[in-house]
Amino acid sequence: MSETSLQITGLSKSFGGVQAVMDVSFSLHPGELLALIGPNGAGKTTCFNMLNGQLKPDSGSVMLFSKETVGLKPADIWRLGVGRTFQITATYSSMTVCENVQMALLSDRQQLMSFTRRASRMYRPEALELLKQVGIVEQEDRPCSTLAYGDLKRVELAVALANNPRLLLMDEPTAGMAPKERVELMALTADIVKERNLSVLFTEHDMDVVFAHADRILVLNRGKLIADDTPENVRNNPEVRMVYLGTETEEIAHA
Amino acid sequence: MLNYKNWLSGMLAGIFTVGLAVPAFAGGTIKIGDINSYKRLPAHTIPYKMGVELALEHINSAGGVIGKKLELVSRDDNGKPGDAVKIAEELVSKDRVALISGSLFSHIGLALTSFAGQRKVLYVAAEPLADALVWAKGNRYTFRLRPSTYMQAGMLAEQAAKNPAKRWATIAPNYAYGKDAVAAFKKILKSLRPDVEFVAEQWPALFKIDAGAEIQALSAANPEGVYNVTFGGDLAKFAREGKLRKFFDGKLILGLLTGEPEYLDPLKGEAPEGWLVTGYPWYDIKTSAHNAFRNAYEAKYNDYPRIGSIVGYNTMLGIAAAIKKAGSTDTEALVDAMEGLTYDSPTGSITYRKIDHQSTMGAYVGWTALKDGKGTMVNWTYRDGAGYLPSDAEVRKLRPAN
Amino acid sequence: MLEISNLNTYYGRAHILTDLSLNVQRGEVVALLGRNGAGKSTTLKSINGLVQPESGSIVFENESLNRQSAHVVCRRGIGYVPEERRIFTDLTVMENLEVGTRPPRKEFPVWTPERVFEIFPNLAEMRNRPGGQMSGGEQQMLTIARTLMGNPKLVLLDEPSEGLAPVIVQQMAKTIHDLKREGLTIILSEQNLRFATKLADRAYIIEKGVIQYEGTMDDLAADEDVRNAYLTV
Amino acid sequence: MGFFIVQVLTGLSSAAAVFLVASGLSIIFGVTRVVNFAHGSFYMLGAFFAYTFTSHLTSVVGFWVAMLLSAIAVGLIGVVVEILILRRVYQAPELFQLVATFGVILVIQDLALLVWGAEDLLGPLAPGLDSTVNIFGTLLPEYDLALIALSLIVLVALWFLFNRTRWGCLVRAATEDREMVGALGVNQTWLFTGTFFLGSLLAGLGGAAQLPKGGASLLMDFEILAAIFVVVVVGGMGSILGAYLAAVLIFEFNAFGILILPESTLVLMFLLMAIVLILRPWGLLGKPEAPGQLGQVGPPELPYQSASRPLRIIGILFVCFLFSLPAFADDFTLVLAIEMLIMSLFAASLHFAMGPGGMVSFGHAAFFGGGAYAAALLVSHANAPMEVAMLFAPLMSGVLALIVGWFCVRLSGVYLAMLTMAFAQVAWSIVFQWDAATGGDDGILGIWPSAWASDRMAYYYLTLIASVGGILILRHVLFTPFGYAMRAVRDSAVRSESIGIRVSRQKWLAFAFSGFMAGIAGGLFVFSKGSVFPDEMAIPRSFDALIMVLLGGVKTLWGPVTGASVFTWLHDEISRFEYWRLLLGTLIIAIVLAFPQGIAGFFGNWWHRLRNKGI
Repeated sequence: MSETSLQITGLSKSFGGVQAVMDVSFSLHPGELLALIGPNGAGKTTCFNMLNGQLKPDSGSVMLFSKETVGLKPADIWRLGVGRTFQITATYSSMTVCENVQMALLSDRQQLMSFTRRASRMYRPEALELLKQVGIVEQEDRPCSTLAYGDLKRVELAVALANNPRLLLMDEPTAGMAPKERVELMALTADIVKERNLSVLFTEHDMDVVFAHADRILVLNRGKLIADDTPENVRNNPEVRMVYLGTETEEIAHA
Repeated sequence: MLNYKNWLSGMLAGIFTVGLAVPAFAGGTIKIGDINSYKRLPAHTIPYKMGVELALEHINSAGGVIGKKLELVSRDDNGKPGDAVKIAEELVSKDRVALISGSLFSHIGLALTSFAGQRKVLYVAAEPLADALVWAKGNRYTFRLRPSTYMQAGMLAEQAAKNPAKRWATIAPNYAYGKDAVAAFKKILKSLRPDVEFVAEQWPALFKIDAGAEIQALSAANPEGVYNVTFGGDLAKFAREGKLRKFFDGKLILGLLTGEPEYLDPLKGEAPEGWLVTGYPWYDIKTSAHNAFRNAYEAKYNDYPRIGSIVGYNTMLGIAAAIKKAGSTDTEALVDAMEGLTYDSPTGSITYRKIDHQSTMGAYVGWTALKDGKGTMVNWTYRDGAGYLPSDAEVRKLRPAN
Repeated sequence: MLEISNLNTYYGRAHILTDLSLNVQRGEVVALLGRNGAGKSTTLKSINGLVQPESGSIVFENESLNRQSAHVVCRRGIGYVPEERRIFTDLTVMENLEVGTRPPRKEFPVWTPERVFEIFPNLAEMRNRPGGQMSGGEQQMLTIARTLMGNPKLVLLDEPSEGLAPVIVQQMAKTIHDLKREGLTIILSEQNLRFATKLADRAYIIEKGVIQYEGTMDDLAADEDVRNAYLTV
Repeated sequence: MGFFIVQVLTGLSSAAAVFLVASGLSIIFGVTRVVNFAHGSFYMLGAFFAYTFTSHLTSVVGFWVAMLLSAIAVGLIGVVVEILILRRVYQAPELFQLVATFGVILVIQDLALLVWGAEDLLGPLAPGLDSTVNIFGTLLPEYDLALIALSLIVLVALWFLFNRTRWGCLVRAATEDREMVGALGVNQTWLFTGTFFLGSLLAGLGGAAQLPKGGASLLMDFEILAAIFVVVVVGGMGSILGAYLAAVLIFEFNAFGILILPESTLVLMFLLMAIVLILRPWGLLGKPEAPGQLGQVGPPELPYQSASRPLRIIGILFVCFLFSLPAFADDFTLVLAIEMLIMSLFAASLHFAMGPGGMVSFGHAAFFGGGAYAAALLVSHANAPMEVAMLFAPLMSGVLALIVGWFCVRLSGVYLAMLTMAFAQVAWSIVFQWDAATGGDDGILGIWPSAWASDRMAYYYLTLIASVGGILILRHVLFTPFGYAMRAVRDSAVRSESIGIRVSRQKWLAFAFSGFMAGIAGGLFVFSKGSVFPDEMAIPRSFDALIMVLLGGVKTLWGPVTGASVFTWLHDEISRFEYWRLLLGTLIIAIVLAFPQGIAGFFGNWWHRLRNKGI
């Protein structure tokens, strides 16, 4: 097996007696786009939150670039090179687009305790460069609170890329976007992955996006991993079809 | 009793009634700055102000002092010492008052004491009881009329010492006044009766007494005598719970200030019986001077005097006497005049001692009883304040050199 | 049944809907298509009174709904199923239905919990489960069920397929289809053209707060240019 | 044995009235999100009404009818307040409503004085329950048992109301999502009014029920406030059973605590609260608050911009005006100006934490008073000169804020606010009751400025430079990376964590910095007054700061300064009138209704519109 970015072994988590994630193991390699799919409530977001340190697993191990991260705080895991985007966009609504990215840069350069210079003037060129990469540089000075949803997703991507991560965790990166934007954003992500040799783990409900971009697909159901395979094999997996993909035979005729 | 009959007209009039009567600096008057907690504790301060106004009426109708009328500029301190200091500044610098007087709460009195010393303004403290006001924190510019905590505690301790009770318990609100009152009592009683022991001390939070629990705690110590410093709502709860739980039976209960109408009257038919208290039996004082005061007060207000009324009245008499003696309103002259000033009042002759600026106004000590469904004091005697102050040598130690 | 003309809605200083007009006939399913941020949700909220339009008129069954608050609109017979589901998480399934319950209307079928459970059989199995302990799909079902308890004449469905697993989306389509057969009139806000195509009779396409296209679903299916311009990949 | 049982029962009965009042507060907050400071006033009114009614209805039945009538009367007053005032400001930024409730407190205080007079009113003993029962040789008043029964009846009735009736179901739903309840056809306006009626009714019932244990007095409103807030928070916001458990826990703790440590009253309650919240941050039976429930509604805040040229010029001109003030102002104007400047800095320091920091503090007076006490203690015990003491003041309040903040920043929203209040009360209790060190209520006196600053004009300049400097520093910090990180944490904690910002530490340091700056104000204050008293740490002082910030507008940097100046000035002007509380309260309510964004917020919007029109 080649070098792994991420090696998960036996990850489990329960909330008040409900087993949200049960003995999940998988791995992720550099340059790979790995999709994590499954019905709502299958444990995808719980999984994500354990990888990024927001939740502490009950048991199991998360090896990030050969380093155990269980027990580390999100801020520490971020410093190991993990960028994250959220299912519901999490940006700073009282700041401009550019300032959102500058925040990540300020954190990366350990300038958060600085009391002297004005934050809005620090690392601005680098921030603009990142915004250019994700294609919204022309909106640099707009308040984030006035941005369209799709553009917010791009801001999140730029923020996530600010510390040169080696792994991106993207929770439903295209949720709430129009079909056209979805494709554009995923194409952009795929380009960046290739260019920087990143790994990406993402969850998604849009099967067009998943099957178009994922190199490999994991399927979670009721906390358990039921498939870890190529898109083609997953598409034909009967269990996956039953619990998640559904069958085209139930198609309702247009009345 | 409700006084809603005319509350609407009262409200409208009240909102737009300015506390100060004449804004301009009239040549023919001497202004006295009055600061008190008229909103925080109106039950005490309103009778005080009524006494003050009665005195001013008497003084002015007799031709004023040194040819001028006395005029009161009255302000509410909101019960906050910081506000009181600000108002004092305003009265002195804006209203050009000759001196300031008033206040009820000890801490506000102390704040004004400090202000008076710093700004060199005469401050005649009427009611605050804190001993520090004339001793530890005393200064050249501050005088106090009412007998202090130490003096009144001494009056009760003197009586307690004559009683066979040996096991004593105390209950006092947990703050400076309560602590002072208990410390003074313990010290004086111990010196008079070395054989007494203090078996319990309870310190309920001020105005947050959990009376049932406190009574239980006290009775667990099984005392023979109880020295009680609670007042206001705390006293009402304490008296009621104690009576219900038969805690007072067979014990000697002392009540500091409990005999003052402000505290005794709200208890109505449930006023404690047989407590030894300090207070003000206005209904029973038969001297001609007091009769004149009482009659005038009742005629003017259609109400009977409270302790605040007599303190207010005596405060203004003293101020008038001082101005007369000084012959001017110059602060230094006034201070010199106040030192050792002796004047007659409805409660007898009063002297502002030169050594510590405490007046010798006394208090009435007696036993509580129920009469016509109301608490009264019986078998009382007037104790002149002069007899309950420490020796001059001790005072010199207590009071910083000026 | 519903006639909207020249609606203008603002959020603060931002002009969200511009001169928007649309109408719905009784028994129809009308799709409101457009991408995120186009103004679909705002249109629905303007109808049901959660957002107050600046100008324009909304007439429902020949009565004006202008400047009415949400509860009045609901009482007139317009039910609303929000995009974010907004289940009462502390309340059980039955209690969620209780909150939605309104008195029955003449000439319209009366919804009871039992009838609702016929349409959503898996809800029946979790009557006493708090809303917070249900999966996203179950919550989406409960939101619709809750709105049905108000015996609406017209239902505003805001992106019912959003964020759901494909298999659940299929179930959802079937459910909406059943509701339509029950005689319910529906405005369906959607981005998922495939989903809308299965269900709707007519469609409006909205872009930047302006209606860009209006036509039957069949017309839309035939009009590749429009689909390419506003909807497709 | 008897002693033990009676002590337990006494604790239960003491808990009863407080539980009734607290449950009302909890219900009102749960549904309307209004932190009702006037709840204590409703409790007080309950007692006064009950006094009046029981004096007419003296039979056994009449007594209980009077209790009920009092509760209903207070409930109706609550309805009037809700309809006339609160209903109009639900849309305002959250917490703003509490300014209105503060106005209501002032109005009710004066009206009660007008109607019932100044004297404490002793309640009657409950007819038929005016004796005692003998429990293993120890006597317990019968009415104590009645109170225990009443509290249990109300507890069960409320449970039934909320869990078994449609109305209760709607209220619980509205607690979670009021807008959605409206969209489902429920007229939330009346649901809110109904809730306010119920909550006020319970406050009134509590006030009425305690009448036979004590009476009615004009001081009752503030006296119960801290206790009911503690009960609600310890029990868990919105949990009725939690409130009951908390009330019982606190009063049993007190009943037995005073046997062991008689002097620990006051501190005990707040200590218990702090312990509970450290172990269970959302109270005994509470649920975690959804993020952004407090201080995060209303239109989104705009990104910070450097002041535009006209604003800059106005600012410079204003500072020039302040510098030239002594040339034409009289002595007292300077005294007032000193106070306005100090309060502006105090309010600005609170704004730093609650606006950009998103941490609302109900106990900011702890740091103001803490600074004042630090300076005063250093002067009185170590004879330090003013200059040293003034530097020491912010350092000590900074340290105090570090300690308090360490516990508080793990919470958010109203829990954080309540915990800060609890710590402030602990600090206040220590200062108030530990008179050996602090002089207790008698305060610390004679803290006057050094000779060079003792002249009023000199002290004015000292205050001017320190306050304006402090406010400009606070403003500057907002523009630095530290200030940005603080705002980032407020805007989105998860995003901040995932870009490496240490959320708790950032909040902690921001909180401490805010306390540090409040300490400067406290140091200036003590030397301007010459003395310091526990009042400077007490709840009303914290409320003052909160009112100043909200009155000015929490979303702008100049809101707190405007609010502090207006409030201080108004207070001084109006307190010349005899019924000034009525007048001030009415005026505050009028301002709230006229400027729901705060005064500075209102003029800020107005300025914005003017600029956008190109004028």
